[in-house]
Amino acid sequence: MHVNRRSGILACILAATLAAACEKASQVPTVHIGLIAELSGDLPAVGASSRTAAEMAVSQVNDAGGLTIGGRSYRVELAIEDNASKADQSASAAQKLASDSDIVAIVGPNASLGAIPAAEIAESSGMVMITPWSTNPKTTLDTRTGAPKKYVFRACFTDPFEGRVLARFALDTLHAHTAAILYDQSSEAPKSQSELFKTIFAEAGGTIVASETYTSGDKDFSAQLTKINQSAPDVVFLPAYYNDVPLVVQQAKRLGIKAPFLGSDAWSSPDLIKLSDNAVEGFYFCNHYAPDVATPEAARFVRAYTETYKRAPDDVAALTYDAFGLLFEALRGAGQVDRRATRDALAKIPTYTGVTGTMRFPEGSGDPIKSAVMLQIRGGKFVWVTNANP
Amino acid sequence: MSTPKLHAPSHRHRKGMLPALLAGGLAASYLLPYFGVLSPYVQLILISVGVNIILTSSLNLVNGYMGEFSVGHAGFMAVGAYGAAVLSVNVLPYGAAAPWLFPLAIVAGGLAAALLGCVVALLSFKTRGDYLAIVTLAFLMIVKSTLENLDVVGGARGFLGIEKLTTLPWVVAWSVATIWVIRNLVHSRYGRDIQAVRDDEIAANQTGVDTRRAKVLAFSVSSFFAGVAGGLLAHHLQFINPRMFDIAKSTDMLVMVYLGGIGSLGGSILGATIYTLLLEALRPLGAFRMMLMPLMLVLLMLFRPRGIMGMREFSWLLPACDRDAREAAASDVDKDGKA
Amino acid sequence: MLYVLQQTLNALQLGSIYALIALGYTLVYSILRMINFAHGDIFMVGGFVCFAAATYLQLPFAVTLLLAMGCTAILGAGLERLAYRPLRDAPRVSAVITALGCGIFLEHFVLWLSPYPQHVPALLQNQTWSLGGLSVSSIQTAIVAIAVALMLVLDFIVQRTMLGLAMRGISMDMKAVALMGVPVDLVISSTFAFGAALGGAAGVLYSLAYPVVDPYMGVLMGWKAFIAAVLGGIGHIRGAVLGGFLLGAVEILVTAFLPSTYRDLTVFTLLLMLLIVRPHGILGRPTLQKV
Amino acid sequence: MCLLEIQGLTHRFGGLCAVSDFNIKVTEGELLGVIGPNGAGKTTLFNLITGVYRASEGAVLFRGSDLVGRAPHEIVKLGVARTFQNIRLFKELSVLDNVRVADGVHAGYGAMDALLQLPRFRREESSGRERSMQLLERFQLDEYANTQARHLPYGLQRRLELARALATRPKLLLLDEPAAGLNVGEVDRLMDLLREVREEFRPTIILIEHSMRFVMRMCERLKVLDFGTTIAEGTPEAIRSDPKVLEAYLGEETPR
Repeated sequence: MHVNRRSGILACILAATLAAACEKASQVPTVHIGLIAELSGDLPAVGASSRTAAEMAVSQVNDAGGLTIGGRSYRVELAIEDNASKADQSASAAQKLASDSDIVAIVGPNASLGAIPAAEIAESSGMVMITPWSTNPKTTLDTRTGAPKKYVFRACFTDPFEGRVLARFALDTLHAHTAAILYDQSSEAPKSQSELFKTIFAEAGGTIVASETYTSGDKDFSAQLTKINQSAPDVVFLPAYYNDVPLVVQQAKRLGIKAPFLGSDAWSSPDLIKLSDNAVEGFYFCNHYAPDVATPEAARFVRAYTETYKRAPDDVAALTYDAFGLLFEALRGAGQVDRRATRDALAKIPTYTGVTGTMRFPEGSGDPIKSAVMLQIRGGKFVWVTNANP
Repeated sequence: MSTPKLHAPSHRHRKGMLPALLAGGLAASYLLPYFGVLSPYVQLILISVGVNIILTSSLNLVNGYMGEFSVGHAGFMAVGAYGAAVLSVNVLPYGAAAPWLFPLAIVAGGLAAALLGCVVALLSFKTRGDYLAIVTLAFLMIVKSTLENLDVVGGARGFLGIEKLTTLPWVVAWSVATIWVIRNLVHSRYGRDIQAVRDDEIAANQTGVDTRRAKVLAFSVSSFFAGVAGGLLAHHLQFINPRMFDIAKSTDMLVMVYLGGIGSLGGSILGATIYTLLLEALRPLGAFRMMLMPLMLVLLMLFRPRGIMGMREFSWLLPACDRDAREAAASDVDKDGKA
Repeated sequence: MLYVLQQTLNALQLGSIYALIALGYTLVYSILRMINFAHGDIFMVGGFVCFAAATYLQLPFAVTLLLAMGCTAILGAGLERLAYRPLRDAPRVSAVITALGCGIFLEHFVLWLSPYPQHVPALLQNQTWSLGGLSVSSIQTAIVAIAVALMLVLDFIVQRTMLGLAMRGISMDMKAVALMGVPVDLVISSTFAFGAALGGAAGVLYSLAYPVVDPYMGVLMGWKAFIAAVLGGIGHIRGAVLGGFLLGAVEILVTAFLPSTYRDLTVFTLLLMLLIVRPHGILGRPTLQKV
Repeated sequence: MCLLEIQGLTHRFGGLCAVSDFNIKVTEGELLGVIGPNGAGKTTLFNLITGVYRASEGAVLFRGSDLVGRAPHEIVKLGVARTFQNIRLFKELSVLDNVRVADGVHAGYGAMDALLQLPRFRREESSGRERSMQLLERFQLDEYANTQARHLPYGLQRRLELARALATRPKLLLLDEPAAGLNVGEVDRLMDLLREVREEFRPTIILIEHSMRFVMRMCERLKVLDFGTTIAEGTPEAIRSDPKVLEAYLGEETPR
């Protein structure tokens, strides 16, 4: 008897909790969004920035009373998956999220290595995927036919665009006649950017006097830099991720290289200045937005992010934030929590003004039309120099 | 994958366990998704498990049965992946005929890897132990660096446009085939030769073992299947990149081999399955799982230094005649002092 | 000519860091015949200790160096006690895999603390001197000098002290040495501590030259140093030093005179060829197989 | 009939002459003992015959063909088997598989037969297994067939090594200190076993041994080596009283 009574009470409590849970769930409907980030593996900093920005985007929406879709207010829930910066794990993370019918869309992976296999799965499962940071043009294309994928979008511009912007900047603004290039040959974005830079710079009459490479994980660039120094270029193009940049520029300084360096959007971390002990002073790089002449959206984001995480946001954080902004906008426009409707609404967004500028998806393409800015590092700050439109 | 049992119900059932496993696995892998029982996610995980089983059992041939410490397995995998992918994208016409030509592409990738395996085997004649480990490491770096410099296959940007041809039934078929072939090999005179080389190379040679042939055989069969796994992975992810085949990939395989136990195919199956499933199950822990996994590995090694199955084998993985002998011995007093 | 000299200086700096890490591998190997794959990550921990000491405690350079060496020595000896000693009678490869596991654990433990790369403030005032067009920096000089000094100290310990004698004894026959009353466990622990301390020192010197530390920085450095140790003949202290400098020189000179795109290809092909010619490294002697 | 003829065999390690101008003729079915102080070059002699080292000079004619320059496994296939001074078994393999490795020298199937489990493989494999089992029974090791070799007691390990050598079906058997480390009882049993082996398998045997009792009882002919050169040759009785032999042994160890 005693046992029975106790189990009875237990059952009651259980039922009550369940009911309460159900009630709560029915009161506040939830929309689930997946995030695939490089939390471990080669690019932990990318993953960390992406995760923090995603969490901030979601909590901002929830704090503001949730996301209004079709007249109802939804809470946003984030399902975070680590892909260990690996292709196969990205695929299984994407498939895991795609198989979960609650998930309406995914953001990430950031690096193309993971974004390309994940995109294949998103496309075949008919679920929106927005990659914040993958600049490989192939991510949003059907790799066999070359036609654009239906469900895959990105929040950033592509390597060819950036390569062109940087080459033009070197020629037109810096009036460089000779350029040297140093890039990570085992990393895809730097390799693509450097190749485009080379072609465009040479076509416009410039000369590439040195083209040197290194491999991910290298810490010593003295041999390459000594070689570059020998060739006395007007400008050194360094499309490198921001944990390589400080080592390169400091070693360059020590070896007495005087030419200015020109970098890609991967430079865009405020950490860069601290990490490189200000050796980047006077150098230029291409970015998605200019913090000093920021739009109100950007200013608000930078302030909020810095307050929450005690560090300034980098490009991955800004782009992830924009990817979520785009997705929220699409969900609002879709009027229902449905994968297909979200995709259609996303493709139809007229213009979206985010942290990284205004963007619009042209008909049938997942690549946004957005402009780039050129920044200079001056007085320990990123300073706007010029805009570059597509 | 069916769960391995140490003691299957009756003798008659176990005759031809592997063919039964193949037939059952194939039927299940066709039918279950067809009826919607296996979600695409579970299928995908099973595909990774299968690919890892192929990698682990093939690496076990060199590292476990032959007792060398190869860290270059990812290199063979890369050669197989690129070989198969180039063949299926650029040479063989895809479309309607592709499913028929798919095994051809995979085998070709495997053969390319096996060829390089022979080269490494030639180097292993003079170099052994830690020096051979460095040889395999150098080999891996050379393969990776070559692929990065080959713009024909996309260089560092990776090779795209591979048809999705790897399906669960194919993976089941290939993993059972791998286990079957390696099992046949290790329980033949060639396999005993390989193990004799591990235990004492000079004594083996003085007992009539052609040690060079044993090394070439072990390396080529092992790298063949690494290549097969690479080909399957390429046609599964539809995208390959030199970065996928780095030392970290080799390290993963080493962990699976030694986790399961050297010199044991059952161990390799267990090691690959447990590692893959655990990694997947712990994914929500993010970076924390990468602290947990090595910790578990270290604890396991401390308590079972030879891995889960070190030098032991499930009886259903033994050839029929060895199995009978094992049973006869077991029914006597168990003198088998295996740790 | 100037160019060659400049590149030689670069090679010396890189080589001395490789050599210091390689010494850790070779020390442990010489007495236990075991490759301590966690060593690259011990080096990383050294770098992070240096970062913490310089950033939060603002200690002077010498104290930072000693602190980093002390911390990594404790870490090395601790790993030996917890993870390798119980496996001393197990197959050799079990300990190797355990070491691999410990290394991955260390990487991700640090990653958990800080996924972002960290900047190590300048520990020494850098000055670049120009000697007839040749740029020589004070940091470069300090690195090579400290590395060489540490190597000499180690060589002295191994060749001239009782501890070194015990180490050499254990490397020849652990059982016999134990029977002669040498505290084997203690000697092995201190060998691990010495090796790890050298790794930690390498971490600090590394932070001088390359002042950005990240959790994975030990992976590639570790493998390269392991290659250096094997190249010189694993188990030979002077071989490790030679291998480290040689690897640094080959890497730099190949980049200097050949297209850097093919650097890895060339370096590893050279390595393979060297191992074909000398299957036991440069100073290593083939262990005479007694039949 | 002459099975083995060694002519002018010389081997140098660096400057050291381990074996110099060694000559011998061994007739079929004979049991020849080779004795000498430690470091006299006895084991080197075996290593030269079996191809571990390549002789600097001279010829090893085995049934008319020269063994010098041949790979060790080929020499085994031609009919030369050996045991080792310090036992060298395949420690992780089972006792049965130790013998099967040796038996595999004559297995008549190829790699493809094995990989695809063709009938020839099954046939050969089961007959090889059968043969190995019989050999183990002959050596009273059958009850340990599935034990890993490293778990065998020392005496049995010696016996297993002998069985393994015989499994290659040798015409010439080289035994390197078969009685080392055995107690008196075990040595007696070994002697009985060797006699039975000679009866049954009829191999020609060359035997290195330190135990004088063993050599005197077993061998028909002895050859004494010191510093790589032959210092005496003859029947055990003749050797025992040879002053040169006694001199060689003095200071090293006295013949027991």
